[in-house]
Amino acid sequence: MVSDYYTYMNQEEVVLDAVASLIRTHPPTETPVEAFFGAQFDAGLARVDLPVGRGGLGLDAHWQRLIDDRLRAAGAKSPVLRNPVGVGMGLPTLLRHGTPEQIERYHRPAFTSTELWCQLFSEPGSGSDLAGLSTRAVRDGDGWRVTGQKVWTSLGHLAQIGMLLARTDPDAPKHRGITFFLIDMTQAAVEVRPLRQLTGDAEFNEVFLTDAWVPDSARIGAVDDGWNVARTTLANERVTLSGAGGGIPRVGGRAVDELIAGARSTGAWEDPLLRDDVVRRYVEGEVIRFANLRARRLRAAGQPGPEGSMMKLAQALYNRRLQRTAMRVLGDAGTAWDPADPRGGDPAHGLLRAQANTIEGGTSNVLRNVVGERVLGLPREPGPAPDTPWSALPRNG
Amino acid sequence: MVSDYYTYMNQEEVVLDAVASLIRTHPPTETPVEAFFGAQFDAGLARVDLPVGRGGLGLDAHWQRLIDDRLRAAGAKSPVLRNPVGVGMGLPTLLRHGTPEQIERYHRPAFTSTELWCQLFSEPGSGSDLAGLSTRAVRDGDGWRVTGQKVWTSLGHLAQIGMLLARTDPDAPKHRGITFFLIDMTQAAVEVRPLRQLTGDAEFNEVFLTDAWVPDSARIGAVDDGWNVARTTLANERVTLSGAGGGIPRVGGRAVDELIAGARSTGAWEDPLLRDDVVRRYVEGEVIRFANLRARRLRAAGQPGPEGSMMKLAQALYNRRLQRTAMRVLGDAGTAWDPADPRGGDPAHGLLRAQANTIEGGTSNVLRNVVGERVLGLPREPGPAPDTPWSALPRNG
Amino acid sequence: MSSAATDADRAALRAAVRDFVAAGEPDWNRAAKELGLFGLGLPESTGGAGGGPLELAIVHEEFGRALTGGSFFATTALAAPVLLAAGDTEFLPRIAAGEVTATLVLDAAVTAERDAGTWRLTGRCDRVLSGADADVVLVPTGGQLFAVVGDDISNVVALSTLDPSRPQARIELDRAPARLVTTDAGAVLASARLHACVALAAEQVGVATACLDMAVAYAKARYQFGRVIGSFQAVKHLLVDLATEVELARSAAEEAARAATEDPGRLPLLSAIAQAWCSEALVHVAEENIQVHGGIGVTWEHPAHRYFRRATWAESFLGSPAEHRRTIAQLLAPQASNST
Amino acid sequence: MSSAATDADRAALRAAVRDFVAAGEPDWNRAAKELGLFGLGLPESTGGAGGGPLELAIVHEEFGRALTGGSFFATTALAAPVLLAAGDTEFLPRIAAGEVTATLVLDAAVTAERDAGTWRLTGRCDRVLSGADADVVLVPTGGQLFAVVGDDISNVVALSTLDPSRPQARIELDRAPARLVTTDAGAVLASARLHACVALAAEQVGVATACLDMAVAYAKARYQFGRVIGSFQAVKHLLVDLATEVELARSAAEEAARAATEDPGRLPLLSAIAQAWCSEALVHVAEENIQVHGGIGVTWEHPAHRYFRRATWAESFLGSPAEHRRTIAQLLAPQASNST
Repeated sequence: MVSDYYTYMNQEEVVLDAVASLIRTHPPTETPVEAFFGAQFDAGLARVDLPVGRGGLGLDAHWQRLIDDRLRAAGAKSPVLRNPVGVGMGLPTLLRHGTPEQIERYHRPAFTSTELWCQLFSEPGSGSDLAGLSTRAVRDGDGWRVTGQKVWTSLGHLAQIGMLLARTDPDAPKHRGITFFLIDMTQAAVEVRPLRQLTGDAEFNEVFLTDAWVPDSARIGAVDDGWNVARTTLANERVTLSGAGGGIPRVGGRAVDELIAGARSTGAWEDPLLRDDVVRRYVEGEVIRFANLRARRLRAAGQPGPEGSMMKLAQALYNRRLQRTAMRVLGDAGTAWDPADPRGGDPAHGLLRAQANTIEGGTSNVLRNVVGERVLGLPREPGPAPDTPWSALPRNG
Repeated sequence: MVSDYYTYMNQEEVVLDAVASLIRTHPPTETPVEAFFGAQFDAGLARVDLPVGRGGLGLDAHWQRLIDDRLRAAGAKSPVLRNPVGVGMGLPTLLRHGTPEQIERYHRPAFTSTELWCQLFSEPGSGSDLAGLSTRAVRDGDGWRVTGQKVWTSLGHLAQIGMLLARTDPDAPKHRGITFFLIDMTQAAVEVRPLRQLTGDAEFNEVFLTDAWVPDSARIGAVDDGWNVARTTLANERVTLSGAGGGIPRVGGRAVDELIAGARSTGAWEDPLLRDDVVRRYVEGEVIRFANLRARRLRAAGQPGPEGSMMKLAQALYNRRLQRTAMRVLGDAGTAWDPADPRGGDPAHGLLRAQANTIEGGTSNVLRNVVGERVLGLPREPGPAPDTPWSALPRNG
Repeated sequence: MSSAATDADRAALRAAVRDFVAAGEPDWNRAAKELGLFGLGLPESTGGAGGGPLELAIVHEEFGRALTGGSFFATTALAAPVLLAAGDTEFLPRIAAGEVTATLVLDAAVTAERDAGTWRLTGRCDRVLSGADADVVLVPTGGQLFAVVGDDISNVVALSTLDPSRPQARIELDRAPARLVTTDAGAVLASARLHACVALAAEQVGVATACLDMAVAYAKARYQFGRVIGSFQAVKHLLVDLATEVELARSAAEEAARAATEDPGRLPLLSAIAQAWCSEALVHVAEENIQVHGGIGVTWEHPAHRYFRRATWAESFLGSPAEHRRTIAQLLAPQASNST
Repeated sequence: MSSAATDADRAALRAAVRDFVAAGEPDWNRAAKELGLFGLGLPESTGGAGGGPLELAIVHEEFGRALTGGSFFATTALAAPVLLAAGDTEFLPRIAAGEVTATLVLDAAVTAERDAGTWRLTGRCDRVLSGADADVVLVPTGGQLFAVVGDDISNVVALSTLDPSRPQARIELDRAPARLVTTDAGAVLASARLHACVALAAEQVGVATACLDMAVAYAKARYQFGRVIGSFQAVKHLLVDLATEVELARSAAEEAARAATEDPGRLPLLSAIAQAWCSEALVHVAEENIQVHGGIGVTWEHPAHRYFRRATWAESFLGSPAEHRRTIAQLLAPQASNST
């Protein structure tokens, strides 16, 4: 016990010394951001549980939180915000499933955001059914040739590294013939096109792979074991989603407050039906917020709370209803506005964007299956036998 | 053409003469009702297309409508209201699938309501999945021994004849091992118990069959072909349902008018939210009524209109919402009333009874499958292979 | 087409319009003119075809289904009913001939003055449907209603719109010469508004039908998890509920159009019922059409969002469903208090 | 139990109450007394256990789950908060000891007169919860609040109720001797009402949880078409939506109970939010529980209808969800006009 305590004190001292030293040598607000991240990595403060020289100090993982808090307080930028897919989803995958050589190759550039990452999982033919993907990777010497189409790729146009899922054995069951690669996005065989959404914005890309090359050394995990690797990525997706633009707004708080203020200023608040509609949204938003608070309290106490999928389901539907209510409060004024008014189109944009909330990050129907099966323990639907070869499954042409 | 016209005129004369003669010899308002139906049958005016002596006159079937209209106008009672299951659902089945001897045996007593009929189709273990029924009939000499439990049997406590579906081949696929019988309800091996519903009323019965006897001569249709026979019964069920007590009220009209009058008398009409709730129900009721009118217009013009299952779906949900709105309009007063007030409990009763509207006569989910598959042409769900023996299907223990 | 048009006539009209629309004419005004649709609902005395609201509703429904643009809606659903109610003889023949398009201002802040025998209007009209395109703009002010010719408008600002196929404009008038159409604008506008509601309900039915058809077709074609998605109850049951709502919407719109022809006394009630129901049904089916499509449904290239935009515009254009229900309440039983 | 009760204390309380209730005691009042639950939420100075609203909410939730009857709700959720707010010292110790049950009249038409040093009440109280059973009835009249002992009530008519486990009565008073509890009835009742809302929300969560558990269990056990019905998306997705609503209801009720303990200033808002949400969630889950059960769910023998009856009673008892939303609107931003 006593020695544990001293070890603990010692670790804390080491950590705080390293942080202080980093801040002294590289004042966060004055150092270029990539240089700062590089210095942070080299000081062992990127992932403190990794060995010295690999971004860490070989200390307990929980110290990372203290490090991040201190650096943030000193004005340092967040690596995950600079390279959300790479740091938020890619690094947990790399560090868990990569070889030492791969970690050496990819960790530092991702952390410093000198290499931005993107994710090449979804395909037009397999949206909810991610594991049904069709992009093929075929052995070619000491690497693979990849052909197929990916979609909903955030940052695809900026990224150097793509986390790619490709089918390597079409005759295996669908989850068991997929391999995970890190592909060089800068090669000519990879074409990235912006994907315009219903709002007119292009937050995402389509990616066309035509005989693109990936060396076998960039394969993460075993051949045909990519679904297992991708689980780590997907488990970290929610964390990252909250950082990406256009996600579901925090419930309660600003959005509803603005709606109430708007309704008061236009007089809609004096209309009992519109007012009730607004208050319904207020109540829904607050109740979801309470459930999130409760979940946090329960987690802190080590008890199970409401499931994340359930909350995502509730929030996505809430936001669609909220935006619709906002449009109703405005009436005609929300559907036609002076082009000179820079915010005139905001309600229309919000309404349109919200329609995607119940699709992105798992459609509501898929989430209902997840919650129904995992939380309520209801049986899965009958479907093709689990050992059906992917090539024998009915699918989109 | 000319001879057709004369035949036509001749048939009309024959029909009108027979009707006039019946009314003369058996004044409907003065003749005991069973005696009148007997005379109607013997005059060939029960089913005019059947041969003379069998309840008909060997004329075209469409004359029946004229006959019924004239008799109704003269004050005659309706045979279907006296014996709804027997006349409304049983006779169409008997006349289509029965042997001449069976028709001779059962037609007249059913028509005159000297023998009341009931239906023994539903079972506790197979509600929506009628064809999954478990009641067994086993050969025993020149007849069958029947054991099992039936439920939701209207008039079971009064009926002499039961239309029974029983499983005769458990190893055949579920639709192909069922046989249709007419069973004597008065035997001791048939026990009828009233089934109390959530309202406290008992509109239906449970029927327990314990080694009950049915002669093979009372089998309708071929052995194991009972599902085919039952289709005729089920197709005529909707007609009968509208006559049975407790069904879905006619939409629009009185129920909503009363709700509006009630809301005005209590002052609830002055509450913008309650008023809007009531008007929503008014709009829904009217719109359903318009769709029924449109369906009738289209049918009259020989064109397809909204499907019956779709309208049943809409009406059942409408009535549940209507009763809930009525309860909201009353507030506290609907949940507690003076026992001396004979109508004080009506709103509560209406609310409770309406919950069954979306279950009886096909649950809403089963109707959605029917409409989705038959009207919209969507594919059926995968399930057990259609040739799976009934005995091999998972089912309620 | 006489008002005694048969079902067969109406079916032929529907087929003709649908075929024409399906041919993909980009200039909707020219298309409608070529088919003689501008005069379809106008009396023969004005050079129209003498068709009734039921015939015009067929055109609005088919145009809605195809999400057509152009000034046809503003001309036939807004302006023509006003001119008819006002007994106009000047503009209607030219509208019937398809030579002139027109619109009606719903939101005006305009004053009229008489100057040397000419009426002159000054002020501003907001969110005028087809306001930048219509040849004639009908402007209410006080109890009067005036017609202004497009050339006399001093300034037109095309607005940004949620639904680009329903262009709207702000119009500024600066002593613009105007023709007095009627001094009884209140009654004329109230009556014309009912007909506009009937036309909009028909259009909503067409848009909703297109959404439903699109969603059903996709549900039959799209595979996920080794199954056509329409075989999943979540999708199948949703589509059935939408189909039911659309079926009821069709009945409501048709009943209102029928009343416009056969029983105008019931039109205030029936047009409000149709609007209250059709607006909500259309928004619902347009939203869920996107959802059934999943990812592809939220892309710009897919048409689902264009129907969704139209649905949202239509929900508020002639009053919200709640406002129509308020009208219905008033018709069924006036409230004692002044509570809104 | 001190107000600093730990999570473990609360879990133990919940387990104790649940076990006791599961044992199926038919005399709920005796059961509650035996467990010392009447005094659970009362201060130690009155002989209570000094528990807070969070502890009392656990009992109401568990009692709701088991659909218990008796006068516990009227005594602890209606009468005790009033007596507490009024600073009573006479009745509370006897309530805490479980010797006396009490209720509060919400709908009174009563006058009070002073006669030879004794207050006497005359009039009629309608729909008094547990009015035929409670030993003490609290009656507001004007700005005052009185206590009448059951024996002094001249006439009690037990009403027919949708929910037989929530008995109600009409009480007639004819110069009944009464004890003055407070002359500041307005403030006392307003504060007590907030606590009643918290208690009712907790009960609603318990009833809703029971419905959900029942529906889920049936969906796992019942076969139709060769499949467990919970494997059909129509049933599965419905149950997920209900589970979500109940989860949010639980959070809302808990947040309100927490505010009652820790932040009473927020109680008016949070108790109204909890009522607005929990009432609708419970009615929804109680209705759909019947539907998931199909035919068996509409029989008298199956308990589903008893939960449905309780749900419907609870939806209106302390004000409809719409009324609670009106309260919320007023708290967020008062309306300018007097529109209701």
